[in-house]
Amino acid sequence: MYAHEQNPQRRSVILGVAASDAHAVANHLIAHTLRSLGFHVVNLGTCTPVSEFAAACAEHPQAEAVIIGSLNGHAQEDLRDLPAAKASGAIACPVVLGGNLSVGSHKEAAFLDRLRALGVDHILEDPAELPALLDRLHAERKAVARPRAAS
Amino acid sequence: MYAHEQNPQRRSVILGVAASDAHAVANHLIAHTLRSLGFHVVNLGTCTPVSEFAAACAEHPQAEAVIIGSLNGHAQEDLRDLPAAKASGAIACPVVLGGNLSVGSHKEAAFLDRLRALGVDHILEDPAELPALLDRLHAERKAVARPRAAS
Amino acid sequence: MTGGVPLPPLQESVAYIRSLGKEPAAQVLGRYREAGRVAVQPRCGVGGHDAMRELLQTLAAQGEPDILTITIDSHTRLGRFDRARRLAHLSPRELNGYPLVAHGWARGRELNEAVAAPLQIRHGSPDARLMFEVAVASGITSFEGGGISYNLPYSKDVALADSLAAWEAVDRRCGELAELGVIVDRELFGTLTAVLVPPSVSLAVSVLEAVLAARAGVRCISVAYPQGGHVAQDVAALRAIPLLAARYLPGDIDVHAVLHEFMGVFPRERDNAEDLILYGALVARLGGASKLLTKTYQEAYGIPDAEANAAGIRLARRANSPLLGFVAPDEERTAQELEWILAEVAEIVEPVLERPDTKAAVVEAFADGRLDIPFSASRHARSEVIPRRDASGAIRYLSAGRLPLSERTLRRHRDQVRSGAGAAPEMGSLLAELTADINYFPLLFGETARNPDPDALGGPRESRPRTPDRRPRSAAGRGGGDARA
Amino acid sequence: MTGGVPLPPLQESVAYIRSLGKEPAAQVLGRYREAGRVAVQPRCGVGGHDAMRELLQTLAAQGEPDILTITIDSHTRLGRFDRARRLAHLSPRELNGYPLVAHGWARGRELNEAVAAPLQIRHGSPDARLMFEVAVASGITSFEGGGISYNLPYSKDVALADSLAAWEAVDRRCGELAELGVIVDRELFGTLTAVLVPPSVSLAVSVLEAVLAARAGVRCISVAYPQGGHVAQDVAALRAIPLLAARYLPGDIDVHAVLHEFMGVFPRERDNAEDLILYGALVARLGGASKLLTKTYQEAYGIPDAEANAAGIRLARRANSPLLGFVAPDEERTAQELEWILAEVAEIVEPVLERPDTKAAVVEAFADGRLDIPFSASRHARSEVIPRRDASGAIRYLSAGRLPLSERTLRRHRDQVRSGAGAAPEMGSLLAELTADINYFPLLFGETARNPDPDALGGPRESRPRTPDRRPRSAAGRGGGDARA
Ligand code: B12
Ligand code: B12
Repeated sequence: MYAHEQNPQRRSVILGVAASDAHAVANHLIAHTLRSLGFHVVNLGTCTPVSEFAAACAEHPQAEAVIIGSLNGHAQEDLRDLPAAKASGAIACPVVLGGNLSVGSHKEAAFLDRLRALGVDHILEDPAELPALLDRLHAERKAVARPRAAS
Repeated sequence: MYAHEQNPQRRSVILGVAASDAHAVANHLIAHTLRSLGFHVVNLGTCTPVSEFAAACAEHPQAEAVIIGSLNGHAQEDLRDLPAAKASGAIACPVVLGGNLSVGSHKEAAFLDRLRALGVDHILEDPAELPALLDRLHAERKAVARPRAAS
Repeated sequence: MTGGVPLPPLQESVAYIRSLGKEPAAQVLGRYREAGRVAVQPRCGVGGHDAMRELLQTLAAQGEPDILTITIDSHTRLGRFDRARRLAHLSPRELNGYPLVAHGWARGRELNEAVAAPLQIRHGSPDARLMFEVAVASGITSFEGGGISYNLPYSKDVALADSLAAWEAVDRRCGELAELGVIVDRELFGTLTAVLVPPSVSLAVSVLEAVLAARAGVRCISVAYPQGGHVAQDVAALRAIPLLAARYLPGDIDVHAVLHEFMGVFPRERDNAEDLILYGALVARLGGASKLLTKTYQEAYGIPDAEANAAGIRLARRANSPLLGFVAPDEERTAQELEWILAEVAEIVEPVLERPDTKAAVVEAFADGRLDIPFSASRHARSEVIPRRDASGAIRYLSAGRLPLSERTLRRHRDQVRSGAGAAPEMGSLLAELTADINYFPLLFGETARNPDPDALGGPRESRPRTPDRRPRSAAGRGGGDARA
Repeated sequence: MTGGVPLPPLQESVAYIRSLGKEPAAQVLGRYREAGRVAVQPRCGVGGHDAMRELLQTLAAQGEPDILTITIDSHTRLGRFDRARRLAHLSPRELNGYPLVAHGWARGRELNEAVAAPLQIRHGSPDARLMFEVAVASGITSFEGGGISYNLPYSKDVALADSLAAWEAVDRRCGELAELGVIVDRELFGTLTAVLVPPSVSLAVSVLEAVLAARAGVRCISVAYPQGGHVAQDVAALRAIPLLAARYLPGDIDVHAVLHEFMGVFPRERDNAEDLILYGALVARLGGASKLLTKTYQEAYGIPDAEANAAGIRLARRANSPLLGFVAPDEERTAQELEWILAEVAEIVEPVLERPDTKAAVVEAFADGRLDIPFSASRHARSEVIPRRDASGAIRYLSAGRLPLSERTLRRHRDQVRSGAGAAPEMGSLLAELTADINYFPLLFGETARNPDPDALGGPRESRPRTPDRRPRSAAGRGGGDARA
């Protein structure tokens, strides 16, 4: 069951690679895949600082998620401005992160907590998990939106 | 200057490989080389216990040295009967040892002292040093023998 | 931190380089090319200064590479020097390379003096003028990059005109140094985006950068080519380098072929990674490369530790064995690939070189798609080129975009890809097929679900499955693996 | 110490072997032969029991060999069990192997249960009857040796009639086990004295031992051949093994070719040793060997530590790479060597096999020199055979002693050696030349003074010097080296 079958209105997401990171291949492929599933993908591409994600959120308020890839190990530093952006509401939708999230071949579990502490809402290993997550977020959003509309 | 040029009389040595040791190649080559230099080589070959060296000394009292090879790392154990053979006079001439004298790839200097303590008189690395050592031993022997003959 | 100290005058740096008495990288390369052997070099860079010195010394001791590297961190690459400096202070282990500009040239000299092998700076900076000055002041005379190859794969929005100008400045500086008697080895990053790069795209970009570098005064040029995975194609690409140099460069430029061991998605299991490392090294030797950049069995996991890095160097050096004289590629097949590559490169570069202003022609051609690279990180290339592997594993053009390839060339690629991929693919399946081509080696080794044709290897067909072992092989990289379970 | 416990009844051991549920060595070999790949096995043995278990587990973890070994110490080999037992108690580190008989079968089972890979016993005992019983009671079903090959290289004065009878008893026992459903892999030590062994001497001895083993009831025979150093000759020798089996053995015997990585004087520098290790592994694959016995970069120094041993295993396994399908020997040259080898073996073994009592014929032939090996450790072979390398590095007969080779064969060897060594040598120079042939690899790598023809390699001529490096390479084996300075 594809995302666009649930919702005839075009769903959109904001996609990009972290500020210091030029790894483009996964970004190309994820953009293509989400588009082929019917999403409108605002792809900011590589080397995208938090401020640019925030600007895209302002431009596309209907975006359901900000999806960030980070391969070069710099996720932590590259998202240093994320807490501010979330606190100010500049980035209001869920932030999804994936890639190779710390430097070195021996990963410690703790760094994921540090990333979550920065305001990352979901950390995925495999881009194939993205559609299901987006659908879940979509459903939750509607569930939250409905009661509010009724009040 | 070859050994046999100094002494027209045929000089002889006893040669062999230690008791537990079957490495034959160096033994073959050393025997050939000493023979080509004019020595009479009593080659006891591989797997020669101290008792066999002693028996050969008894049979060849004119032998100038007992030359033992040990490659398999067992020199220490294979020469365990050497102190007794030397003490009893069963092996009276100098004992020369060469090869790969302890087990393992990381050699400690101490094991050479332990071998000397057993009664090994000379430890050589390269069989090419043998002729010169034999000549030196020969000269020393004559120097010792002459005053005695004079007394 | 010596980063704040002003740069010494060029003459002082030249005197320092002389006083060091180290064999320059250019000379090491020459020595190996003469001998028909391959100089071996790892990538290596960590954030802390002492850690970096220790890393270099450990690699020198355990791996004995011929050339050593200072790999620069991503912040410095992109000119985010403030971030790099901050992390160098606070948390150097979070940096994915050595922030040379932040640490400064005095520390660069310390690194240089810490090891006998010459050093090279490898980075990925669209504008490397400052870094080059710091490198030279550090006494380092081997420097990677180029106005195209360090822009399009490494940044999002730097205009090609700007990066070409910045690199022209670097290359001019090399010319000045050459006049002072210091030959800088300038390596061009033909690896580009590293994933499924068609040989003629890589070599065409390098030819253009080499022409510009030579005009600016560079005397020693290393042309790097990324192993694609197909013996005959890769050997041919390496062998093409001196021929292209003879065709497009002045005769007095010293040109070296350099192989980058496979730069795409690496297998995760140590055995498989090491098979690929050895394979790359053999290809370098067969192709007559002067130098080989090594990978490690931890490549799939992250920046390698020193032990893994040294193991990769030593394994790669086996290709220099005097006992492997009997190993040869399929010469007929290789000659065929070579012919194709030379023709394609000519078709791509000659229209650009015909124009009076080469830099302007390059900028225009990328804007129009007449020059292009797949999977560009930058907006300044169109990435309309879509590569595919053919049935033998060689990299072909599924779509050549707007590259000015001849009808004959295009027809051949169409035929080759079709015979590989069956019927012309639709969009969904194209993505799947492309992903399979990207994951070629993990799939070939049976690491991932889909089991490809194990015969597709480019050598004479080989019908033997990899491991007749029923016992599961242990998981990869020592301690490697991902904590995100 | 469980050495004193009486042996369990054979039925109990068979039940134990079943209960272990391990894949037997014979099956591992079959699996690899099917797949056209090479099972990899190290030698390993230390004196202490706990140290041995730890060694096996370390090698299993770090090297992942397909078969593991218990290498037996020299005292036990020669039946000096008292000495072995004494040292096992007092100073196990002074033993050059694991004294299995002293430690006993209960400990043997502990070792067997400590690792997943099947174990093989490698020793060198003219009379191994007791050791075989201990091995079987330990649940170990792969056992090296033979009445000729574990006598002549391993002892001074054991009559061949005695060793042949002792090994016939072992082989009968294998027959009994086969009837109980347990197939023992019996490896024949064709390596002999390891130094310059002409292929037809090695294979002739193995054929005779194999014939005797098959008659006694052995079902699975591994024929080991020692790498000599010449690609075509070594590949041919390995390929000869199934052909000889088809010619001289009953059809229902499972025969495996096994390569022993170079068993002669090893180079001392780690780089050179590793080149030789990889070379051997490639030869094993090209020759279709089911199994490869590995060496280590510490070979020239002494019994290797676990780290070096694991590194040797991993390097050797690269030969199984699915990426090396393009590597092939010179097939024409190999076919030529194969033809020569088959003819020579026939000339040597057929006169013996024609006699009604093969064992008696073997004893007599060695007494007369019609069977012979070079550099015998035993008085029961004449060692009138004198090998030499020809100009290409292949091992030829300088003198074939009294081997019943045809005039045609002898003439060929004379021609081949002459073209290598120039004029016929005198005694003094013969010794020097022989020593140079023995030190072939150290010389080839330039480790020793005399610099030989680097082209003499058996592969297509290779005119490149080894290392264009002017810097001295660091000394060999990690920590290796000799304290006797
Ligand atoms: C190709 C490549 C490059 C190319 C990139 C070209 C380009 N512009 O795209 C080049 C050669 C230019 C390059 C450069 C560098 N690279 Co790089 N590169 C690789 C390599 C070999 C493959 C990456 C790739 O394209 N894979 C194919 C795509 C489809 O998959 P992927 O990117 O690996 O991502 C997968 C997952 O992470 C996940 N994923 C990715 N993004 C996202 C996003 C979301 C939301 C989700 C859910 C999942 C997800 O899905 C993908 C499929 O499984 C990897 C190693 C490897 N994997 O084998 C190293 C690697 C990623 N690179 C690395 C590094 C460090 C660098 C450099 C900083 C240089 C350096 N110091 O070594 C520079 C980057 C400079 C910069 N400013 O960023 C490191 C990262 C190290 C770490 N984290 O510890 C790696 C792991 C190599 C290594 N072992 O050192 N690289
Ligand atoms: C060939 C060989 C064999 C052949 C021997 C055939 C034969 N019967 O001759 C075979 C395969 C049968 C064999 C068996 C074994 N071997 Co072995 N073998 C070798 C090898 C590869 C070469 C030896 C050789 O012939 N060299 C050529 C000759 C000319 O030189 P050489 O013997 O090395 O001796 C030199 C010096 O030591 C010195 N030298 C030798 N003798 C003498 C004597 C004197 C007086 C002097 C001054 C100098 C001297 O001069 C020589 C020239 O430089 C060496 C490793 C290497 N060097 O590469 C291992 C080696 C000697 N073997 C070794 C061992 C342990 C064994 C075994 C016990 C098996 C085992 N546990 O691994 C068995 C021996 C069983 C027994 N009862 O002894 C070890 C010794 C280990 C240690 N000391 O730590 C070595 C070093 C291999 C290793 N790295 O493990 N081996």
